[in-house]
Amino acid sequence: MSAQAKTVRITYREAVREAIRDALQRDPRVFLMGEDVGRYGGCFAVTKGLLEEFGPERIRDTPLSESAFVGAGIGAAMGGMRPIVEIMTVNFSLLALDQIINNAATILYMSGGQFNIPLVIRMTTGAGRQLAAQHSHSLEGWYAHIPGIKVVAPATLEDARGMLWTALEDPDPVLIFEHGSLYNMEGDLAADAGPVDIDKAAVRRAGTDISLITYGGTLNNVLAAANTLAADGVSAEVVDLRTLRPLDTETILGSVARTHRAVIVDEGWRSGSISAEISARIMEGAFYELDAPVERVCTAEAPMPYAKHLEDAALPQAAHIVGCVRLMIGNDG
Amino acid sequence: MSAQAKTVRITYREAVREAIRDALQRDPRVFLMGEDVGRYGGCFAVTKGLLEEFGPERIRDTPLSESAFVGAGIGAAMGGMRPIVEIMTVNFSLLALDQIINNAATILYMSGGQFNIPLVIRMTTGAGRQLAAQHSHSLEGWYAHIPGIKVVAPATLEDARGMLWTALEDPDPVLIFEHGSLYNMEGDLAADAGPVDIDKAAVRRAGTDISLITYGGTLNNVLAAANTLAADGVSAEVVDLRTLRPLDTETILGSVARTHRAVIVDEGWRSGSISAEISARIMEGAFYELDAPVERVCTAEAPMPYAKHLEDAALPQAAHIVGCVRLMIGNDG
Amino acid sequence: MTAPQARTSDKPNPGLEREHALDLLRQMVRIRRFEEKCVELYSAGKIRGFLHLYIGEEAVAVGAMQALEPGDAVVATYREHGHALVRGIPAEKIMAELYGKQEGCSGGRGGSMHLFDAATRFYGGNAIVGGGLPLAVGLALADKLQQRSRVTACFFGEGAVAEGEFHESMNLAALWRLPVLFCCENNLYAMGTALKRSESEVDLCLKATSYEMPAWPVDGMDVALCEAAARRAALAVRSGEGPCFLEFRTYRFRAHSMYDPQLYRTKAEIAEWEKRDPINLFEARLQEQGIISSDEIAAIEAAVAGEIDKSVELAEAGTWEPIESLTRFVYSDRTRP
Amino acid sequence: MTAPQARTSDKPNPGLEREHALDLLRQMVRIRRFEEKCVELYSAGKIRGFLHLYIGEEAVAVGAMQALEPGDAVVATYREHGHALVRGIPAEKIMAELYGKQEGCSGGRGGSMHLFDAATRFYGGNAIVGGGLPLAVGLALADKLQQRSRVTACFFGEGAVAEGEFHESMNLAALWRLPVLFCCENNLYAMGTALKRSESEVDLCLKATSYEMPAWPVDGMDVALCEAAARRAALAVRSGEGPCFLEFRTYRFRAHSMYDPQLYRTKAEIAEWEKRDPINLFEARLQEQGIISSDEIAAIEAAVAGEIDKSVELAEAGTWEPIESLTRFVYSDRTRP
Ligand SMILES: Cc1ncc(C[n+]2csc(CCOP(=O)(O)OP(=O)(O)O)c2C)c(N)n1
Ligand SMILES: Cc1ncc(C[n+]2csc(CCOP(=O)(O)OP(=O)(O)O)c2C)c(N)n1
Ligand SMILES: [Mg+2]
Ligand SMILES: [Mg+2]
Repeated sequence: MSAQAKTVRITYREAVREAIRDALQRDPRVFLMGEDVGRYGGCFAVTKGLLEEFGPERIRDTPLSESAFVGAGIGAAMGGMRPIVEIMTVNFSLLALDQIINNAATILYMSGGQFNIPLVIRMTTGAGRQLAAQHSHSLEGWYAHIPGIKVVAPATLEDARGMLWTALEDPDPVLIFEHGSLYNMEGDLAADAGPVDIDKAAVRRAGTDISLITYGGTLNNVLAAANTLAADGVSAEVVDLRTLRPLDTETILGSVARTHRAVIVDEGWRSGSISAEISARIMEGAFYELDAPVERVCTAEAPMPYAKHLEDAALPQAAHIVGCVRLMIGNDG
Repeated sequence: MSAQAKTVRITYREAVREAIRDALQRDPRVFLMGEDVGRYGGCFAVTKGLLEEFGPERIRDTPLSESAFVGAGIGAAMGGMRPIVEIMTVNFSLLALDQIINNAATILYMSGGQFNIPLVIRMTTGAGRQLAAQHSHSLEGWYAHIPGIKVVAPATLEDARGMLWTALEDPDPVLIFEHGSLYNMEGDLAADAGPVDIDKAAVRRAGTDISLITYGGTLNNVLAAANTLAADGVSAEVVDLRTLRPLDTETILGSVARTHRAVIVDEGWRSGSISAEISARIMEGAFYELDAPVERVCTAEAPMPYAKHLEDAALPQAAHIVGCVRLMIGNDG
Repeated sequence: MTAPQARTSDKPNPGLEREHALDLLRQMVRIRRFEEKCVELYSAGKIRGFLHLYIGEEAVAVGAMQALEPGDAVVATYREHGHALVRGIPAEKIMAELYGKQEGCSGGRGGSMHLFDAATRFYGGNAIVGGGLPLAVGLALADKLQQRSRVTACFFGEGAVAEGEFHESMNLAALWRLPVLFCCENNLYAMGTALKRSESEVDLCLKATSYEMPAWPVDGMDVALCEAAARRAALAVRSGEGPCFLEFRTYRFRAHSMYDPQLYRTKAEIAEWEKRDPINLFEARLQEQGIISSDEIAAIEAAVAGEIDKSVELAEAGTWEPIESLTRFVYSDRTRP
Repeated sequence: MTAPQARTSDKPNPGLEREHALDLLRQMVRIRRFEEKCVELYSAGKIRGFLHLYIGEEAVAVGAMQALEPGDAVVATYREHGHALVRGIPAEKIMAELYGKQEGCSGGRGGSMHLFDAATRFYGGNAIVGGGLPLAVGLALADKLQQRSRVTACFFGEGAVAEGEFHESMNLAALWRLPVLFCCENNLYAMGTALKRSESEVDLCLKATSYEMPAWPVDGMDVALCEAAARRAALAVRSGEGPCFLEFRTYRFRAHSMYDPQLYRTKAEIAEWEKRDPINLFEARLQEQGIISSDEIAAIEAAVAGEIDKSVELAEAGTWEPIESLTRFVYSDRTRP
């Protein structure tokens, strides 16, 4: 891509849609299946227009049967297709968890390598829109516990546009988590944007004083916090994990080796979130590099409340991140 | 309990059965419901004889409908009963996860404190019996991510006998994970053994050189490792977490403050297991106490293989723990 | 809320009948106006999150709830303002909830999809399609085990019928003969998915039959028929004959939620159903039969408008829960039983 | 394995008929003796984990599989040795799998509950009750989307009917008219739970009807009837008419698994069913009709014994996967498509 490469103005929603359209055009084995992806146009309008373009065989509205249609995606993948299964939101994916964990994640292994499952599952994740306890889960980090699946979280337009392609070329199940608050994010994207790797974390902002490690829906808050900190003279490096399983430990440790301090920002509930895993890996791999203990800024350990002021208080805001960093830098002995 | 208190010889299986029998006798609101708890006598023979003693209204065999009968347990708890729901094994609990996370864990909060759910869910967990990938999950640490539920893992006869009572007296949902390899464990138990707290971790062996932190099915391996280490002159303290949510951070940090080193042993897959959370908490709460980075001995990150030598290799064995500690002590600069 | 005693239709009491008819109308109007107010308040940013309106379906909740006693239980979905109002949760507590105020029936924690009320045994407000059914089974099981002759009414959309939890719950309730009144609100669409695109067999009563559960379809636009069917079914349920399944055939006049451009159905189809507006139909019938006058209708409207204005006023005056109590009720206060 | 071409029963070919009958018998005997050997090996500690025997149910797998072509797919449960054998996975690869040797059909990773074989499109061996049904729906969907006239045969016990996944899968297959042959092995018990204690309606075909899916019951102890029913159903499925549901009425002669004291049923009940042993019944019929002699039966037994002994020998001689490859196939080798 040359420096003068053309760009287009695009939203995250459109980037995802373009990625799906592309996949459908490129490979006749690809089809999209999920609740209201067709006639309704997608519950977040992501798949609007695709039914008209590709027809009901390839844009399949499913009944409210999460377990069956996710399992059907697994079967179809084994049968030679390249399904993209959309689970409307992560909250409903719990109904399909048996299929994901006991089938998608295990069959390659259990079959001694005979049957791989080239399946992509997309779902919306996250809170921030006053949808309350049953519609605000951030479980992508939790899913990352499961060997046999890969978990990615596109936080940028490039990744929204490019991760699907790579995921579809992966021989194994890939779960893509799109944060609901990102769909309206608008920006410039290279007109010829294509696949991106799904193996590596990215340093979104270079810095020297502290590593802020995050992914997905909280990246923008973290970048905002980094800007605020810069005004204070604190140079924060921002690492976007991009892939939650397998984790790119190298990039994480590399950043900590440069900055000697780290704060992990994660919309998951603190206890047992992926922020804990990252902290543990830094413990194991960069203990002697650390000038201060690694800290975490996560979501309050409560079901998500409806009231806006409470939801705001529960979620990791830029101000919380800044506050945490300031404490840490000040505390440094 | 006086020093001469009478003891009885008992297995873990019998201890669990006695606890259930006790609960049924004590409180008419208590009933047991699950697959094959009645006529079959429980798939691990835990509930054998209870149907004959208490009748089919209170020992309810359910159809293979994990989501419905777990949800029915939630409803019955709200309706004034004190249900003990048995999910045959943790592997099948995935089918009930929506009810556990979206209802059991949230309704008290969502209702502004109006409806609490005094429900106990018991299930067998763990590997080690060549049951392969779909029947060998260790997900109790994973469940511990969810606010609104409590998660306990009895590793001893006392706890097998006593945790149920306390759990039933808890106003909120408590999940009890019984490791399948423990049922045949035999030992002496006080004849008048009663309820035990479910809030605190226990130091099962005092030591000064290193803290070995574990719970449930791996406790015995850890104690064995501690014995081996003692022969080497390494004094290991063994902490049994007992309760995985809420975690008793105080006891963990207290132990680390004494020993300045820690290894966490967890049958969960390493990435995103509760061992990560414990490591992170030590990072946050005892960083300046540490003489070496905290290490983890966990299950290999793979679905569980059937072949015995592979399963053994995958699971955290005493030898792995000893090896890890030796490396750590040796490495100590 | 009024939860009248079971009336026997063969011994009509004209005074009671008239009063009851007016009450049915009043309840439907309360729901309609409440929902219309919600639209306004949503546009004004006072209500947030997802908002699902019950407009067009009023006859179902109003009719069905007549069969319930105060001690009975209700389990509903995210489209539950109507059920909550008829069941007797004060309008101002519902409105305050939609505002997120601590005076709300869920303390502002639940919002539109999670109305709860212990006083009327209203067990939510569930935003997981099908997620309430197992709860209803359990509530009924508790009643059966405690030998109480109570009914648990469980409302859900026809979209939920495709969920595994529907199947498991129907079977369990029938197998154990539990007092559940399954009220399926068949409004023909689950978001944008027409019933015929989600069920291979669209006769929903046939599903109940496959669990050996009595079932019948009901014209969900006729409040009197809804009431009659619910009474008949509730009587059987209450007397220990096991669960019943009612398929209320109805229609949602508005979008699925506030974000729905309704690409999946035609204006003509909506217009066709609007001719069967349950409020208009019932008003017209009452007027024809000389049971009610235009003045009385106006009086009902005025009273309802007053109630709703008042509810908005109180919601506006409501207070925010202090942020310090954010994690209260993750677990019970230890003083609980 | 033999997967004979569809025969038309109106044009009998006596030679082929006889050969086919002998083959049916041989297949049933293979399963029986294989399972008996497994019991022995389990006691000897050579086989570990859970072991579920198919003894008593042989006619179902043998009969049903006759309707399958080599390109068809099979999805089964943890009680799948029989299916694997009939489908054509060599006995020694199955036996090696039970030993946990890398020569096993799943490389020793799966064990008894997870037999897999790409060559015969055998998609497991699934240890989650109901867990295979959605996979079968998906395999059939892939065939339909790729315009292949293949069948996916999905075997499961009557206990699975209570699972939500059964319901969702039946509906999805029927709704989309997918080529799935649902083969329900109704052996009356799910572990210790009798069908009447798990289903409010025990007529399982009625469940299929509620999805508008053709369904019929089959005497699962009569291999000829099993074959005939499966052929009829598979023909419909293959020709694009959508899925079919077969309820094979059978009985498990042995315990659920190796740890089951069988408290839930009487010896008398078992003895009653053993009178209808599918192998004895078929042998007797063939002898009566003069199709087969005692010598031929003895020859079959001898050949089968030889095959099984050989399989044990090869399993014994098999090798252990090196521990270093423990995490291989958590993900695919990157060379894959
Ligand atoms: C398990 C689950 N899947 C998907 C959704 C998203 N969703 C919310 S409402 C709805 C449609 C439900 O339709 P129906 O049951 O007919 O009820 P209606 O909205 O028509 O009253 C969907 C798909 C959800 N809330 N829960
Ligand atoms: C989801 C799930 N729940 C419970 C079990 C434990 N279990 C294994 S087999 C079985 C009985 C199944 O009965 P059925 O479907 O009739 O098959 P059969 O064993 O009779 O062939 C049970 C309860 C399981 N494997 N999966
Ligand atoms: Mg609907
Ligand atoms: Mg069975």
